This record gives sequence, structure tokens and C-alpha cells, in this order.
Amino acid sequence: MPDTTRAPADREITFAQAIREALAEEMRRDSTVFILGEDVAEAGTPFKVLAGLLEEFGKERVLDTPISEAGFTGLAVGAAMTGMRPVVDIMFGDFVTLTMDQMVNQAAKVHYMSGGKWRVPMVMRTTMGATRRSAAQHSQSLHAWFCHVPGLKVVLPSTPYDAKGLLKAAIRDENPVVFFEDKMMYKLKGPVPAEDYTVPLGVADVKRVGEDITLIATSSMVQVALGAAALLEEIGISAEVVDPRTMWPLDEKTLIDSAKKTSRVIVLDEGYERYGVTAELASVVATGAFYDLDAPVKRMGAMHVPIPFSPPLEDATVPTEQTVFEAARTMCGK
Amino acid sequence: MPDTTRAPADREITFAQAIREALAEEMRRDSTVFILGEDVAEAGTPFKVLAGLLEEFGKERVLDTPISEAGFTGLAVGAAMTGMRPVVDIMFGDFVTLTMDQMVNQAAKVHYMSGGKWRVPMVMRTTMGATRRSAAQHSQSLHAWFCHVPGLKVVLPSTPYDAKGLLKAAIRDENPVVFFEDKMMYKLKGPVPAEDYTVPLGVADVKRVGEDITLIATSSMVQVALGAAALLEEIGISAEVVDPRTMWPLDEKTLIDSAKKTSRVIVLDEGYERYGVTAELASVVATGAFYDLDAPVKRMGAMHVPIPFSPPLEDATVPTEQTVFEAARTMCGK
Amino acid sequence: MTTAAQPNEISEKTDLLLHMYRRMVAIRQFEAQVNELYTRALMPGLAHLYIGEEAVAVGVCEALEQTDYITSTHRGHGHCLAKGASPDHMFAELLGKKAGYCKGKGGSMHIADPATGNLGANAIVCGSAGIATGAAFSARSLQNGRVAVCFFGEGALGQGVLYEVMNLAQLFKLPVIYVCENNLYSEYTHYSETTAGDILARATAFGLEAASVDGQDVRAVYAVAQRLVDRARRGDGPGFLVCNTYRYHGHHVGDINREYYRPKQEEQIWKTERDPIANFGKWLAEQKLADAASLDRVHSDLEAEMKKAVDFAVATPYPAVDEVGEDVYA
Amino acid sequence: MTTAAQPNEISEKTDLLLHMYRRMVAIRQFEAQVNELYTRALMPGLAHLYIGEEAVAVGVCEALEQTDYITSTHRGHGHCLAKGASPDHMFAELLGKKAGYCKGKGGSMHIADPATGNLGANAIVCGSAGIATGAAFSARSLQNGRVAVCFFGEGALGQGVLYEVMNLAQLFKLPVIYVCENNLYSEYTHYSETTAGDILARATAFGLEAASVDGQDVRAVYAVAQRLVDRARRGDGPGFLVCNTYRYHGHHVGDINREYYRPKQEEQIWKTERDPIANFGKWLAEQKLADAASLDRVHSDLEAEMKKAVDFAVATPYPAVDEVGEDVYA
Ligand SMILES: Cc1ncc(C[n+]2csc(CCOP(=O)(O)OP(=O)(O)O)c2C)c(N)n1
Ligand SMILES: Cc1ncc(C[n+]2csc(CCOP(=O)(O)OP(=O)(O)O)c2C)c(N)n1
Ligand SMILES: [Mg+2]
Ligand SMILES: [Mg+2]
Repeated sequence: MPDTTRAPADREITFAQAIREALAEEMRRDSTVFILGEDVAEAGTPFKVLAGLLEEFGKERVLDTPISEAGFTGLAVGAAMTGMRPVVDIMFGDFVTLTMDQMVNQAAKVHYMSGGKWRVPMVMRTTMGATRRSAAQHSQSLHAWFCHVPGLKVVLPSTPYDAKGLLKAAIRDENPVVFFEDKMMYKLKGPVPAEDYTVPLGVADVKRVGEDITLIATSSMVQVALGAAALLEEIGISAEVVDPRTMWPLDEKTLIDSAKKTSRVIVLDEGYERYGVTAELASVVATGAFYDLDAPVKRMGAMHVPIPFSPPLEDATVPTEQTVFEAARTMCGK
Repeated sequence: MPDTTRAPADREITFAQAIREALAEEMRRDSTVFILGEDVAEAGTPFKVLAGLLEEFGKERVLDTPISEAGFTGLAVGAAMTGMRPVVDIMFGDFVTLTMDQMVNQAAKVHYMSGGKWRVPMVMRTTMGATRRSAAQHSQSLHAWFCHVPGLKVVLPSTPYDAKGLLKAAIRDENPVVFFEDKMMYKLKGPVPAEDYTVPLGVADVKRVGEDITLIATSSMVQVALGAAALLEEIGISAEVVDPRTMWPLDEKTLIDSAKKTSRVIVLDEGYERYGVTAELASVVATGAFYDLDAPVKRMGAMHVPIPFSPPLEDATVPTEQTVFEAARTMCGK
Repeated sequence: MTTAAQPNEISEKTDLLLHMYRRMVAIRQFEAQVNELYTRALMPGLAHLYIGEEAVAVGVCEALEQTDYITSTHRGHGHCLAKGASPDHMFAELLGKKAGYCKGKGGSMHIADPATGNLGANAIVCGSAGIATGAAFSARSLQNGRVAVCFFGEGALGQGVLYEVMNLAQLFKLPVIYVCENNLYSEYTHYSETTAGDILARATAFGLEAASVDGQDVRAVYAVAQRLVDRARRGDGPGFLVCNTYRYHGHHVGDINREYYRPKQEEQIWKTERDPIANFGKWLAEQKLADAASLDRVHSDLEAEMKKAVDFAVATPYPAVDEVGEDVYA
Repeated sequence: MTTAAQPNEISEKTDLLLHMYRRMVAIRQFEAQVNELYTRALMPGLAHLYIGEEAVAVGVCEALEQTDYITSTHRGHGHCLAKGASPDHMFAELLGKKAGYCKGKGGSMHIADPATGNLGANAIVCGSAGIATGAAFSARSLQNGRVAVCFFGEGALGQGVLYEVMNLAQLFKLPVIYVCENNLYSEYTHYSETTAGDILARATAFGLEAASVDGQDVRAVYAVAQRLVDRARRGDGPGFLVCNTYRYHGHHVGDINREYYRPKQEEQIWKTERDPIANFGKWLAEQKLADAASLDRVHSDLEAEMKKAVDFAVATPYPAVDEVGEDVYA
């Protein structure tokens, strides 16, 4: 069975609940934490992830904004510099396009440009992931852009346990952190302890131990990888599933060690394959495990097309348990 | 001597002149081509690249805009859909942050989302490159973001010859093309024929033939690679310099063939090394030439820091002839 | 679409008036079928219904030529139909079928149709403001006499790019009309919570000719739209039109329990007292331009037509999977 | 900076007036040295001089407490000095030295100083509008009574994010003042070519309290700034202040031949007839608040002080190369 939790837990909650709990706990702990975004208050976001927070924390700390992604992200940067800890909600990851100047030219650089004098402890939570029939402007996974930017940290949780622990760590972090949640995982259940815990940024997690092939996967692709690993087990292939959990800081060592052990690697990420996260991870592994690899690192990401609306087309754009299974089987020569 | 031109030419012009000629020729050829941007008219841009175009084409075709990068880029998208061929000028590549929604959610997707019915034949020209003492918000090379986006083409010329031919091809292309000019190259001279020619998008160019090591380089890094190659020659190492010229479409074959021939590869790009262009190119080569490589592909890009103002610090952030020379020498075991 | 009517002749133009009535009913019947498709779980994803707002799209689009441009929104079916698209290919698009306007690649939020000047719906709030402005720019450059209309919800007033392009449009004197459909809500939030100051003043501050109108009165919308369109077409610059309206359904088809953000009573008042179709029908009858029976027939005819269009869409095939890679580049 | 003065006591506040005079001269002398450093090729990169606009920064910053916040622009030396920064560390920053306010990492366009509430200059036009608004947000949340001022050139009126944050500020009633320095040009383009409509109306449309003032008259700037600041501090919401002013030099130190975009004569008129320092000095003398000799001494004293500060900056070392990797993450 995949080991999806770092600690024994006697209860299961959904990914969405894990996010909500992390926010609620941090808001209780620290009065400077607040939430800002479109339809976050009464509605609790269209995904209902924040339901109930308004009731507990009031509208001074759970603020509905106009549809002004650049404006309220910029507001968050300034608030973070001056004593608050904003958690900005960008409903669909596709809308981060509108926040790039605030995140990249402002948030990411303030600390460095000021010679370390100002800090920007903020979190931007946003979503990623296709297959919701939402078409090209509501289905992208654009996290690679932020990974490319020094000064930002980038988190992609894959389980309720990680989501909660990483979000709490992100809120406590002194830097701007971009936190990506796959929309398709909100209902995923998993064990989460009731006690306070954090998952440190920069530590990968081996979600499943295996010997024959390494599947390095991010976000919902971890679930796909685990599914593929179960299929592979049936034909006698033992797959290790490694989840970097944070794209930056990146725990290269855990990735490379697994690659060295198994000698075969597939990298899975739901962002576009080209010039995306799979390229970086594949390159890190190809370099770090150069003398141990039996085959080229294989990359599997989204097809190089805007995400189509039509269901049969959309389904063809992202890796699935089946396509990962096939790729791994081929790589293992079975 | 490096072979920096594809055709004999009896005259040398600068990179800036090559850009200007390309624009002027295409504007003469096609009355729907026009230029839009900040201070492009009387001033001819702060880099004076467009000097003289207003005089020839008038203010209906060379238009100064307010400081509204998103707005006028969006305007260009609509104009391109309805019969014009806009060439948008984004003064510093750092300001593309403000255009991401227009370029990524609109320009890149219109053709696909409309099932091929609308087209967006536009060019965005912008700049890249550090070491001008312009600090963190005026020194970035953010082309990797666009490379990651299906529907866009991305061009990075490295010589006056390529600049002219690629820009003409970009203007004639039926798709949105992002065209990056390294600010430090505007004064670079090179042979450029007076006759009409284009350089097709998607064809790499071997800028220098060599046997021992391949330097895959983009934009100004091609010049750095050529300089390093000259130094390497002095110690008996024969370096091949390959310039992909367009990041998308990407001519993988030329890159891989060179890697197979020399067995050693360094990839050079002035964008941030992490999650950037070097990752994609290194990964393509590591996969395509897997059985031929003697060493891991080495990547050299900008350091993972916002570009500092202080000259000694800034100079340390980008690859130089000397650092490339050292890396190549080490790789070749000399 | 028609060009014949002059503002002062409107009341005489029975044909035009009945045509507008038909169009409004067409939109309502179309949307009823969309809701039905959703309820029957036949439609992938979601859709945002235009029911209640029909007079806006119809009033504005009747003031346009076929060759004029529009850009539309996530709530775009009404604009699309008002500009002349045919329901069967629209339904096919909503179902992701190959026969759809965008070969199934766009879906509800991205229907586009060059034949009727529809530059496309847009799922980015305010995402098409630049595009509409650019279409007006090319109309000016190519001197083809066209005008562009940018439809957007009042939620888009929050987006800075709107002010950028209004400034550009006024500086370049572009023939573009920004039509703000104020239906009081953006998703689940009342516009008063997200909109400071005065909406019209936001446009006049940039020098635009601005007006507001009862968006439930198609004749009023048509008249003021025509004034702004004529002005723009003459080269007198951009216009801005606020249409005060209301959406009867939820933000999207899945938004059923709405009481936490808007009272049922409010919905009831709009539906019973201010319905654009019922009131227009009453007026037509009062004016003796149509009798009750013929108006009823419009409804039943269009219901039948829409059902047929749905049947077509349901029956027509999906694109082949390998078409996924086509149309990325032209 | 002072808090003692009440609006109606200004004319009696000789100390304050002389202090403002000194500050304005300090800015002018500072900038003269910057130009000198550029001419002597001692300064890396470029700088944008504030000469001619001194009354704006000084008039506004005198209305603030030290703990209040400002955000600044690419033309930021004046704001920085007016808020109380010391010239030696500023020059050091301009030269990329370790002793600079940002350890040399920021340079001219990014000087920041928490001790004086300076959130930083910004090289993105309108880049700090969000930051200033956010600082006002935290002031409101933390109830620390602070106010934030966002300085920006009239060129920033082109950027949509300004309207987004004005809307937010008004909705949340934030204590922020947006100060538009209209010096007639953005780079090489006259503002009338890029600014449609009416500037003040762009702010009042969002409900902000707006005013415009002669930016060459420090007393006038101070008075109206104080009114807006007091209002904001009381919780009455954001303000918007247009200061009409002029930059004497080019867009940056390298912009020497300017006739193609602005006439020499125009420059001449502003310099001779509307100089904020000369006119203020004349007024002080007329009012018998200072004699000519003491005012002259202010200039020579500050010139000497600035030269000393430059000497410090020139002599002090660069950061060690390995510091390049520090301060990326906190
Ligand atoms: C840039 C962006 N931000 C947020 C959204 C999510 N969203 C979709 S519709 C909508 C509300 C739009 O309200 P309005 O503009 O008034 O149009 P209406 O739905 O009322 O017709 C929001 C916030 C989006 N699609 N795009
Ligand atoms: C987003 C962005 N676009 C363009 C520029 C280039 N630029 C730097 S200063 C400037 C003009 C600014 O004019 P204004 O705001 O009036 O300030 P001023 O220089 O007159 O003080 C421009 C266009 C920039 N720095 N940032
Ligand atoms: Mg609305
Ligand atoms: Mg200016």
C-alpha cells in the first residue's frame, strides 16, 4: 500500500478540508493572517474550500474583492511588507497571468532589492489541473513560470496530509510562496492527524517504495503514479513514487537517490511538458544519476495544445494511469 | 572563423539596424503591418532601434501608446484577428509580466479555441539581457515562460543576419510570435545582404563547426559561446556552437546530431537556469543523444537571484566567455 | 440585424420590433434547453445562462451590421444568437461536438463565429476588452466602416485593463462601444460590494460618451445603442453603455441555492415585474402590432426549433481524438 | 517631518518653512551631484533626476509622520530624502556599494529604508500602487494610525492596476493618498498624447477625495497634502492629489538633446518663472522669515554636505562577490 502520510492519524479528511483546517489553525494562531480574493467570504470560493471561515473570522479577515487579480495581489504584497500575512486566493490558476507583475517584479524581488530589509511573507493559493471540461482558459497548470523566478517558493501538495502541513509551513514562511491545488483533488480523502504539524518546504517524499523504476510526480500526478504503480505491480514491476512536494526549494537528493537505485525514471507533471517542470526535474536527474541510468529519463506532461473543451480531446491531453503504466512497462522492457 | 551568416553579403550593419530594416521592409511590403508601443514614434524607443520609421510611415503606422502594456497588447490581438499585422514593442522584457493574460490566455489560444477560425498574426518584440546596471526589474530574460505556452512561437536571434531574417519571417507568420532582442547586442555588427530574405522559424544554425564539444547557445550567449570557442581552440579543444534560433518551433534534430557527434554538451541561455530554457534543451539532448554522451549535459544560465544592481555582483550572475571556457575545459578533461 | 431603422422611426418599424421579440424568445428558449441538457447530464462542464438579460444583447446587436464585430463573455449565448449564430452549431459546441462552431474545442465559453462578426466569448473576466478595441482599431485603419461592441458584466469593472483600453480608444478615437451588463452580481457577490464610486463616471473620466439604460427595455437599449454606434461609426469616438439588468438563474447552471447571496423575493420581482419579453409582448399587443396568439406562437415555434437543434447536436459525433493536435498553429 | 503644525498655523511656523526650504535645496544639491557622478562616469547605469519637482516630495512628506509609509518611483531620490533618508547611504547605493541602503543590490531605482517608512522606489511604472495600498491596509488592520503615500508620475495613469487599487482602497476605506506628479512628460512623450479625459475625474469616479495643486508651491502642496492625510488618518478614506510640476533635466541623466520632444523655451519658462526653490526663497525674504544671506548659506552648506556624502560613497567598498547569493530568501 502507498504510504501517503508521515504520521499515524486516526481520521480521514478531504484535501479541501485539509486546506481549510490549515487556514483556520493559522488564523487562530496568528491574528495577522488574513484571506483576500474573489468570492472567498460568503461563498467560500466556487470550490467551497473556504466555507465557514467567514463565520469564524469575520469579514475583516476574510475579504471579498472586486475582480482585480493584479490589484489585490499587489495589496497583499504591501500588507505583507508591513506586518500582515496575507493569503491571496486566485480562483483559477489561469488567472495568475494577471498577477505576474505583482508576484515577479514586486513580491519576489522586494527582499533582495532592499538588501534584505523588507520581507514579503505572503501566500498565493491557486488551482491547477484539467479534465473538468472548463476549456482552455480554466484548465492550465502554470506553476513552471513561478518555479523559474528567484525569490519565490512553489508548493504542489498531492495528499490531504501534505496539503495541510505544507500550507501551514507556507503561511509561516517569511517569503512569498505560491501554493497550487489541483481542482480534481479537492475531494480526495486521506489520513490527517488532528494535532498541529507542518511539512517543511524543500523535503521530497517517497510516496511508495519500489525497485525497478522511479516515477517522480507532482500534485495530482502523484495519484496517477500511485495508480500506475499498482497496475505495474500486477505485471511484476516494482515502481517507486517520489513526490518533490515543493518545486522550489527542490530536494534534488531524494530524486537522484531514487533514480540511482532504480536506474529508470519517468517524470510526471500536469503542466505543459515543453519548457516546464518535467524538463527541470528530468535534467536534474539525468545529470545527478548520469552513470546509473539505463534509459533516458522520460517526461510526461500536458500535450502542447491549449486545453480543448471536448471531453474526448481533453482526456487525451494529460497523462493517465494507463499511459503511465504503458510508458513504464516499455521502459522496463516488459 | 565562425560562420555567422547564411549568405554572402557585402555589407555589415548592426543588430539594431537589422531590426529596423526588417520592419521597414515588411511595412513597405504590407500596409497592414504597424508598430505600437511606448515612445516608439518620435523617440524611436529608448534604444533608438526604430529611429526613422515614423518619418517614413507616419503616425498612423508607428503609434505611441500610454504606459499600458496589457491594454495595447490586447488591442494588438484584436487588430491581428481582424486584418492587421501588429508589431508590439515592449520596451523591457521585464514588462511582459503585464502582458501575460493578453498573450497567453488570448493571443495564444484564439486560433485553437475558435476551432481554427480566427488567427492572430502578431509579433511582440521585446528585450532581454542583464549587465546594463539596470537592476532587478530591467534585466530579466523571461522567454522561458512563453516557450511553455502552446500557440506561441518564440524567437531569439543572435546575429544581425538572423535578426533581420527571423523578424521578417515572424511578421509574415500567421501566429503570435514573441521576439526577444538582447539589449547588449544592438550594436553588434555583422554581414547582412541587402536583398529580401527570411530565415524560417524552426531551423537551428550551426554557428561554428567543431568536434570535441557542443555549445548550444541562445541569443547573446551565442556570442559568448563563440568567444569561448576561440579560447578553447587555443588549448586544442574544437567546440561546435549550435544556435536553435527559435525556441518554438524547436529544431531538435540539429541539436541532437551535434551532441551525438561531439558527445559533450553545454547549454547556455541568459534566462534563469532553474526551470528555464536550459532545462528543456538539456533534457532534449540528454534523451536524444543518451547513448552517445560521455558526460552529463551541463547547463549554464543566470544565477537564481534577482539581478543585482552592483556591478561586481551583476557580473557574477551570467555566464561569460571565461566561465564557459572553464566549464568546457573541465568537461573535456583538459 | 438590420440597418434600415432610424431612431425616430422605431415605433413604426413593426418588422424590426417583431424580429427583436423573436430573437429575445430565441435566446430564452435556447437557454432553457441548455439548462435541460445540464439537468439531464448531457452537457460537459457548466454554462452561464443569459435568461433575463435578453433585451440587452438583442437591443445592442440590432443596432449593428452583420459585418460589425462583437466580443462576448462567459455568459455569451445571448450575444452569439443576437448577432445571428445558428442554434444547432451552438448546441453542438456546447456538447463538444465536431459540428460545433469551434469543432468542440471551445465550448460554451468560447463560441466564435467570423461569419457573424463574433470575435468570441471569453472566460477571462474583461478578457476581450483589448480584442474589441483592437477590432475597432483595424476598422479605423482599414477604413471599412465597422464598429466593435465589447460586452462585459459589471464584474469586469474591477479589471484595470478596461481603463487602459478605454484610454487608448479615446486617444485613437476608435469605433468601439463598451457595453456593461450590470446584472447586479458577479458570481456570488453584489456589485455594490465591489464597485466604488460611480460606474458612468468611470467612463466619462476617460472622455467616452457614456449612457445608462433600462436593460429590460429592448426598445430603449436599441435606441441608445444606435446613437452610440452611429457616433462611433462617424468617427466621433468610443462609447460606453450601462444596461441595468438581471440574471434569473444562478451564476451558472449548477448554482441552485442562491439565498445566501440574493433574496428569492428580489428574483421574484424582476421576473414578474420587469421581464423584458413579457413586458415587450404586452407593449406590442397594446400597440396592436401583434396579437397574443401570434406572440404565443413565437414561443412554441422557437421551443420546437431549439429542441430540433438540440437533437442535431446530441446526435452529431465528437471530433476524432487525433484532432486534438490540430489548430494549435495556423 | 513634523507633526506640530496645524493647517491654519502654517504661516507662523517659521521653523517648518525653513526646514522645507532646506529639504528642497538638499534634494537639488543631491541631484546635482548625481548628474556630476554620471558625467564623471563614476555611476553605473542611469538615474532620473528630481530637479524642478522638489516642492512635491517635500510638501507631501512634511505632512507625514516618520512612521507613515511612502512608495516611490524610478525618479525617487527626492521622495527618499524628503522622507528623511541620509545622502551618504543613498549615494553609496547609487554606486552599488555595500554601505548603500540596499547593500548595493537595489541601485537608484530601488532605494528602500524601513527606518523612514520608505517601502521602496520602483522601476515598474505604477509598480508600487499595490504596495502602498497594502501598507494602508495593514495600517487599518493593525490600527497603528499610519498613512501610506503612493508617489507616481502621470505616466502611471496609463496602468490599469492604478484603477484596481483605487477601487479597493475606496471600498476598504484605506488611509492611502495617491500623489500624481504631473511633470508633463513620460519619457519622451507629452502627457496630452497619452491621457484622455480628465485626470481628477479618474479618481473621483472611484469615489476618492481628489484635488490638484501647483506642485511648484511647497506651501500649497503641504496644505492640501495635510488635509488629505488627516482625512485618511481619521478613517475617511483614500485621497488623490495631482501636483502640477516639471522636471528640468532629461528623462534620465543621459537624455541630453531634448528639443525633438520638448522646446527649450518651455524649459526656460519653468526654470526662471516657476522655480519652487527660488520663488519660495523670495517669499521667505518678503515675509522677513529669512534674509538672502542665510538662504544662500543653505545652498552652500548643503552643497558641501552632498560633496562629503559623495566622497564617502566613492571611497566605501563594493560588496564581496559572494554576497550576490544572499538576501534572495528571508
Ligand atoms: C480574470 C478572471 N477572474 C475571475 C474569474 C471567475 N469568474 C467568472 S465569471 C465571474 C463573475 C463575473 O461577473 P460579471 O462580470 O458581473 O458577469 P456576470 O456573470 O454577472 O454576467 C468571475 C469572478 C474569471 N473568469 N476571470
Ligand atoms: C511598466 C513599465 N513600462 C514602461 C517603463 C519604461 N519607463 C520608465 S519611466 C517611463 C516614463 C514614466 O513617466 P511618468 O510616470 O510620467 O514619470 P516621470 O518619469 O515623468 O517622473 C517609462 C515609460 C517602465 N519602467 N515600466
Ligand atoms: Mg454581473
Ligand atoms: Mg511624467
